[in-house]
Amino acid sequence: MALLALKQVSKSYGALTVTDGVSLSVAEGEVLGILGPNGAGKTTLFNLISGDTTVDAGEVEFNGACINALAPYQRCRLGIGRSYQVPQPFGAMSVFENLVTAACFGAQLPEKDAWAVAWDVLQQTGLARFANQPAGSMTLLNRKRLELARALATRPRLLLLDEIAGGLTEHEAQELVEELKRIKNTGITIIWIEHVVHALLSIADRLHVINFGKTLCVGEPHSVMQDAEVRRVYMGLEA
Amino acid sequence: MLLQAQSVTAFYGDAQALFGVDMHIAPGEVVALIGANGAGKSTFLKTLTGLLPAKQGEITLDGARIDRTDAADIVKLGVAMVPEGRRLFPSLSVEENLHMGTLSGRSGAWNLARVYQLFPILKEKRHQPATSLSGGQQQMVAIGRGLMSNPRLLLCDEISLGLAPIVIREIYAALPALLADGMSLLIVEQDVQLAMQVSSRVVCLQEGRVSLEGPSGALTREQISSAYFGI
Amino acid sequence: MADMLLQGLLLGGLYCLFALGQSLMFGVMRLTNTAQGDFIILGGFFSISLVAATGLSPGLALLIVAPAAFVFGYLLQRFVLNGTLGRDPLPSLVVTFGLAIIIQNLLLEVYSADPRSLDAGPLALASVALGFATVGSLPLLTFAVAVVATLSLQALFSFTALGRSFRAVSDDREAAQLMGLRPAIVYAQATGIAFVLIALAGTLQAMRTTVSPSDGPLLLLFAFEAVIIGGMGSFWGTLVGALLLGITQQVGFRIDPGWGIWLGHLMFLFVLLVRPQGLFPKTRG
Amino acid sequence: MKTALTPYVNDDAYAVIRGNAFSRALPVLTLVVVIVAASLPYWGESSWMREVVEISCYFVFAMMWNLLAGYGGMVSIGQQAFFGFGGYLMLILGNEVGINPFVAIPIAAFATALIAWPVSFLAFRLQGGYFAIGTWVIAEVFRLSFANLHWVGGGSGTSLTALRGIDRAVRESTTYWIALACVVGVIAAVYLFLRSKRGLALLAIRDNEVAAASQGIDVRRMKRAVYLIAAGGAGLAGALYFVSNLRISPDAAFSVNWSAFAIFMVVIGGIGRIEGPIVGALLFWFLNKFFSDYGSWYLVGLGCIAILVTVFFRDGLWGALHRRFGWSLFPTHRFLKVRS
Repeated sequence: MALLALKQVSKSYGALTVTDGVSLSVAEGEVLGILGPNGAGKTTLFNLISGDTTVDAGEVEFNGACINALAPYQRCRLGIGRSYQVPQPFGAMSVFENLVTAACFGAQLPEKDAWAVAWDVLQQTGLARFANQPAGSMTLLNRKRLELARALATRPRLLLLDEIAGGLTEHEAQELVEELKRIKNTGITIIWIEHVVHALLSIADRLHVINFGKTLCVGEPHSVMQDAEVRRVYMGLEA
Repeated sequence: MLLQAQSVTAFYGDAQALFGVDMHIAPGEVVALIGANGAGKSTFLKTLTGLLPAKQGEITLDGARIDRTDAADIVKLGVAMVPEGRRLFPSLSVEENLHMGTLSGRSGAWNLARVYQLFPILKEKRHQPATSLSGGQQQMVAIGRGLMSNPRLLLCDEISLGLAPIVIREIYAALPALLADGMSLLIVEQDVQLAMQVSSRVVCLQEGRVSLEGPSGALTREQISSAYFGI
Repeated sequence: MADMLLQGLLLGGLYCLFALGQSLMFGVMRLTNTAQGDFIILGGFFSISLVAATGLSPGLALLIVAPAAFVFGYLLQRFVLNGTLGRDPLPSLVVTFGLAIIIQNLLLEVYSADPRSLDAGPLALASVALGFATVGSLPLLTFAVAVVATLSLQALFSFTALGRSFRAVSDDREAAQLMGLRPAIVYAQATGIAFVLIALAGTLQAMRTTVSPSDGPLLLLFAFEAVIIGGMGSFWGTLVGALLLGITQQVGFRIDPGWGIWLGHLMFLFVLLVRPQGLFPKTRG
Repeated sequence: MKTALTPYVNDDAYAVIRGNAFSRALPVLTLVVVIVAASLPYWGESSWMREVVEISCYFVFAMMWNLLAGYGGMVSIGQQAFFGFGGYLMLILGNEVGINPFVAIPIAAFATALIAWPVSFLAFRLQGGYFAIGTWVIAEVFRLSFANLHWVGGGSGTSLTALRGIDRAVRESTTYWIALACVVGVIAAVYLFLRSKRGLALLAIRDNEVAAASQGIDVRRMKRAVYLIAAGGAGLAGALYFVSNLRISPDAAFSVNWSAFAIFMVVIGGIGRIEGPIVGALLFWFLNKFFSDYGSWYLVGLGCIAILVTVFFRDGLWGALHRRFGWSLFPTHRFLKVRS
């Protein structure tokens, strides 16, 4: 059964339709990559899943139940963890406290257990040496890493990652992919919006390409990347 | 050189976004600035316009330093920007938006009539609220607004963003008309093919540094791919 | 009944003048001026002193008061209030609240707590017969000034370059900078105009009734209620909101003198509950 | 619904340190201070007690304003609504219902928190600066409503008669002890709350509301809870103040000056930290004692200080000390210490 399913989901702001009848489903344990040019409506899609934005039409189903009416905090507690494209840390709190917060409220753990989760995530994501640093004073790349770490600390079943590889060196990107593979192996389902295509290709089970708020193409990653329309839309390079 | 940037660094708060960027633009030249998301393209344009002051380095316009100049004065010196996401004023009509360009106080070939000649559809819709237009038409307003300030250098940030291919062609078809007056263009474009077509020189940014630079015709796809994605 | 409505409308006209400056400052720079009422009172006292010192008629005195108020507002915004703007509302609230306390107490030192008024001359006693009722010329004049001020402000916003820059800076501060506008200056101009309205309101208030140093906060609340009832960002809305408030208070006063203001507050809370965006919210694409 | 807790690295690998040398000594210090302070009625003068009671009311009220604005992000100029309501309720319970006024104090505080629940639905319709003035309007409605209630004296107010039978010395020392308990209780409650799991949620909301919601925090509910608690605390201060003062009137009970002084204390001391209202209240007491004879010039001075601090030292006195020396009397943070 699909862990998450969007059914003909639409969203408009005034005359501007940003999501136009998108359907997608993700199976438990799968990694779905989302591609599309800037302004295609990828982040809006995440907002619709996480509840930061509500749908105008269609249905968002998680674990078989419609979650249209649920607030973001409720969706998080159900197991939808997300990162933001523009990092949104709790700036005055330390990195460790950011993670403890996520574990306390996202995973609804008692504080002592939340410490354990936070400690574990710090080890996993390589943020341990920044543990006591105020999150607001970290570099952009580390703040992006914190986005991933904090989403993990909510102990999600579904992880929504919004452009976390941008700006990484090749080596760092590879490390990130290895980390995501480990996360995937623990049974967490992942949807990943990413412009760093080679990183995405090395882990995604399927790709979903969006343009103008509509689905352009869905399928096995390499065949999607060979799709002439996708290449044209994405990079403007003729295949 | 019309514009020269040397070893420019810039920060958002504590986070460094540019690590010593060098770039120059000659009068009448069209330069394309490409690179992946987060590479620092928009940040670089912001430092040129004075919205985000450069931390270190030097930016000169016709030999005069502008890296400490207020954004409101830089446009008066002749550097105008068509910002990413168009940033039209929602409470202003199409024509009022265009009028905002004249606040630069610069005289030149561009006026309301000529902008309407370039984009006739705008004349038809001139009294409508600017944000009620379609995406492509809004982009025309944004470009027209930049032109109304009669700049010597026009910075275009992602003007094809979110537009249908046919609309993009329509907008890019207008570029030669701008060059006729000797205006220089710096175009940020994620559509590499398009960027190469319209520009004479390409500069690629990666992680806040220039990773590739050269004449548009002479660069191979492999070079670009590697400078763009790091693969 | 008709007389009550008429009195309410005329009172509302005065409230509209209290509120327009607030509406303008919030519209352009999202600044909540908690010293609005105290500045109105300050304007009233300034006119009183000027008239007393020079012997000018109140109308002529306004020719001096209005430009002085513009300069005062401009400088206040430029050198004090601009520094408090931002996403956090606390700095601007504390600073304007501090100004309110300073003004109240300075006025108390200089003028004592006694209410004072401005002699409006023959206008004070003149009245106009409207068939079904007779109204004082001064309240009628105030009402006319309020309508003209609303009209002028709307026209300023719609048709002038200055109004365009107000709207542009309010829409998108950064994009406005790219056009060559300096938000700090535009804000100062807006506050300058708001203070002309404030001085006008204060002078008329002093002519119609009295002003005393502790009156300010109440006027602020009336101004605020008119703005919210009408819907933020619309001057016509502010006028309608002020008239509604005036009528409601007048109805309350008729029932029991202690209930007028109370009923006005309740009407405001009722609107807040059923229509929090106000009666005429500004719609944006 | 969640995946089971996987075994983590054993507990010896890390430790979470909360507090510092001062906060570890805090229970003992508190005990000493409380014992000394509690004995004041046996060696001090009754004017001292009255002074302490008065400043305690200001302090409790400021502490609650700090919780609301500094931690909850809700800047209000209308907290006097709850101060006055608490005062009136205590008086009504004492005079009309026949409950001992000292017992009525906590009841009034609790009832004030309850009345804040419906009020919050009105107040929360507004944000930012408009929230501030909107709450002020609400406070005015409270004031005018009580001014129209003739059985509590209408506009001119009334006296607390329920304490008439009690010996003056007993009354004053009891009031003093209650005030002392309120001060210690409020500091302890706020401190323990901020150190708790819920406090973490409040700190997260202060930093970033959107992110807080995305981490499973029910932001609306939390803000409403803070509003109710702050109202209850303000009601407590009000009830205590009028037990000591014995005479209440709408203008005194619902005066905007209560909020003005609270803002002054919190902003000067340092907003968003427990030390802020403490330092602010001490400073306010000092200024009040030595300069209040200057009347309106004194108030002009307070206004100027508030403006200068806001423009030039946004973190207030304690914020400056914290930045310079790293001082913190009531640390709430969680420091991760790695053992290797």
